[in-house]
Amino acid sequence: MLVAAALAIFVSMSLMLVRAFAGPTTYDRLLSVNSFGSKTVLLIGVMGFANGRPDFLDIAIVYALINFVTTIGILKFFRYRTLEVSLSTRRRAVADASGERPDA
Amino acid sequence: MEWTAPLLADPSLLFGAALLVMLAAILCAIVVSRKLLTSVALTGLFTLVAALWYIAMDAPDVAFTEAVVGGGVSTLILLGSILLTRESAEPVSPSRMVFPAIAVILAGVAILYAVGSIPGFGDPASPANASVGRDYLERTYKEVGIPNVVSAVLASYRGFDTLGETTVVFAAAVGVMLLLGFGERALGDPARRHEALNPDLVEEIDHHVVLRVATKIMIPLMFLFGLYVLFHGEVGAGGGFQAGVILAIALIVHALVFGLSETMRAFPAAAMRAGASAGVLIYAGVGVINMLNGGAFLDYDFLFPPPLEQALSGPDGHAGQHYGIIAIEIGVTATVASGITAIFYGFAGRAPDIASRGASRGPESGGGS
Amino acid sequence: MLEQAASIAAFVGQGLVLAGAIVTIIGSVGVLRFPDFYTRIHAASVTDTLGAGLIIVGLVLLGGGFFVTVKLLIIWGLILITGPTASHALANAAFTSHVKPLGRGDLRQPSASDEG
Amino acid sequence: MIDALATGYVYAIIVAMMMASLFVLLTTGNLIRKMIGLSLFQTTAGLFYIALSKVGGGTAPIIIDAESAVGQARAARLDPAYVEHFGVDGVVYGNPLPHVLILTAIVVGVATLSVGLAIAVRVREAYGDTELDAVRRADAAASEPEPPGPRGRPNA
Repeated sequence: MLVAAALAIFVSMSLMLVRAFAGPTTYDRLLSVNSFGSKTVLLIGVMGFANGRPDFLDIAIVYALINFVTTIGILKFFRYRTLEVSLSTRRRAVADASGERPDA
Repeated sequence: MEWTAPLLADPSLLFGAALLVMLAAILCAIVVSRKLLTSVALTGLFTLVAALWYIAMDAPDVAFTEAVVGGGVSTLILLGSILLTRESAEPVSPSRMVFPAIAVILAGVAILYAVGSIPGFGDPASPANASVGRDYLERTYKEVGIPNVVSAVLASYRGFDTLGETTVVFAAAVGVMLLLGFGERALGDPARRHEALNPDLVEEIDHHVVLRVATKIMIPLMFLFGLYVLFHGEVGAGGGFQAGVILAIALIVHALVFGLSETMRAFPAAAMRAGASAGVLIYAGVGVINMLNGGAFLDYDFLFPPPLEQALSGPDGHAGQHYGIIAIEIGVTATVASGITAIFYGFAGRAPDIASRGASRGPESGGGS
Repeated sequence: MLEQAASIAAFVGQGLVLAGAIVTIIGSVGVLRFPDFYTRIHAASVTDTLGAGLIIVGLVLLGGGFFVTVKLLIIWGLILITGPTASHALANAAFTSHVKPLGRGDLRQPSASDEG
Repeated sequence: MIDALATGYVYAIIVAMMMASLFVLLTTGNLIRKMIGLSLFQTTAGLFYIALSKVGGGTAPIIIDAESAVGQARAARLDPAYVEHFGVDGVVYGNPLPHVLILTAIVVGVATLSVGLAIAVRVREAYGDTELDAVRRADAAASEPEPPGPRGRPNA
């Protein structure tokens, strides 16, 4: 039963990969990478219980944090073309960063 | 006792096989991808799934390190470097791909030929697993007294090598500082330079309130979790390196959301430099204390003079080992956390230099000054 | 009596985990098939909220000791914090960079400027 | 034959991935993409080592006593003769030594990756581009006898 659930999550992760490769706009790719990461968190939990050794959930916590940070990093890279400027004050973003750079 | 392959009956082998196929798929996508942003995001995914595969292969410590270091730090550093260089690689003409392809195929065939003779996958009777591996599994609890054999070997049996590894992280931080500076230029007015960097800016509407509030909730949790990983390293998966990187990532996410200048006011680059060197000092200092007490360098049984050793040690009598390992893990955490933060400061703080010197960047400008 | 309760809990737990996994698949099928970006975000967040919730409650029922349960609840809290935040950041960034939601009329892909 | 095939697939896929990342490394002029190929190559090498360390039916090398719930659950999956012969105190563990090796390799890998990327950034500033052909041309142009143009002086 748990192995079936783990394989189901695995299938949904591969569907996310398909969206990541096919996604027209970069935002689709970013969304699927983020969703892929949050599914790995669940897969670790189910895999741990399926293997009968459930006490490695620290790695799942780390995954949740890393997934969040990486999404923010890539998003900030893509929207503001700099890692250094803060998001909190009024910040002017790159105009044509819609989906795909027209010239890229 | 002959061991026969369970033919995927064991769930972990089933997961391992499925994850390997996914790894291969991601790698094919990386090979064909041309935009560097796509390559970096896929590399992050690759290390994420590789860490999952490590969990299936019963290697939680390695999975922890791969997830934290491979998924988090290398993705962010690659992003920083792409910002400072160009955003898509030039397409390589197929004619120039022929020779590398042949070389790669020949190397692959050679390795596969050699791999044919090594023991089967998962074979417990293989020389590595049966003799040396088991020897450490049996001796560790008696000699070092901590359950996590990987941490015991890393910190106690092979402590000198881990000292070298910590020094490598310190040297890398120094190297990046020398190459890219300390990032203190970001303390000036980043907004004005940001506009100079991107002439085609448009009015921004949101102040990212949700992001700021969520990050304010997350950062203390990440610090707490980093310390938990540090002190939990003997019992469960974790240890100095993983804890150091988690603390560094907590700082990096603060810099991403609240701006590098804000973070550098709270954690100045000078503190990062001091932390990196202090970590190596703590590590080597513990070794010297052992020598003062008559033991070998980094032999924690001599960490405490005999009367103190008896007083402190619990039933299994390894107080020196316990405290010694925790002490050097603290040293490793200090070095790794401040080293990786210093590296991020270097990369993130470098963007304004290029703009101020007029060297244009980004794909549309192509060749530079 | 206790073992009976434990076996019921284990059975219910496994059922919940399977249900959560199925919801996860539904969510990712949604991400694949929805026409434009904003509907896909909704589909992706289905897995984050319902899928994760079911799976984690199922795993808690399966029971692995006190620490495992605490870690599971921490993970659930983290997912509930980071999931919506990341979706919000994504949607906001897409909206402010003029990625147009699909109008009622045109059911084809969004305008050419957004094609990859 | 079936036995070799049943377990040989792991090594075959990992070696194929190693060669694919080597291909990424070799067939690009861009320095950043070369660094990506290098770090992928390092990750696949780690995969290979951990594949060697996997013991059939074993668990993570963190000592648990055989009588605990987890220990008994794992022992129940394997036949007792196997556990008695290959297990340590009644529990079969994976081999911990490759884990230590790869744990170190990953951390050192990121350290070298960051220094390599820093050098790539300085190459970009000095020669204006990170494509090796352009850098080679710029370097050749810079070493002409007439005084070289003011290249991006790396400031102090």
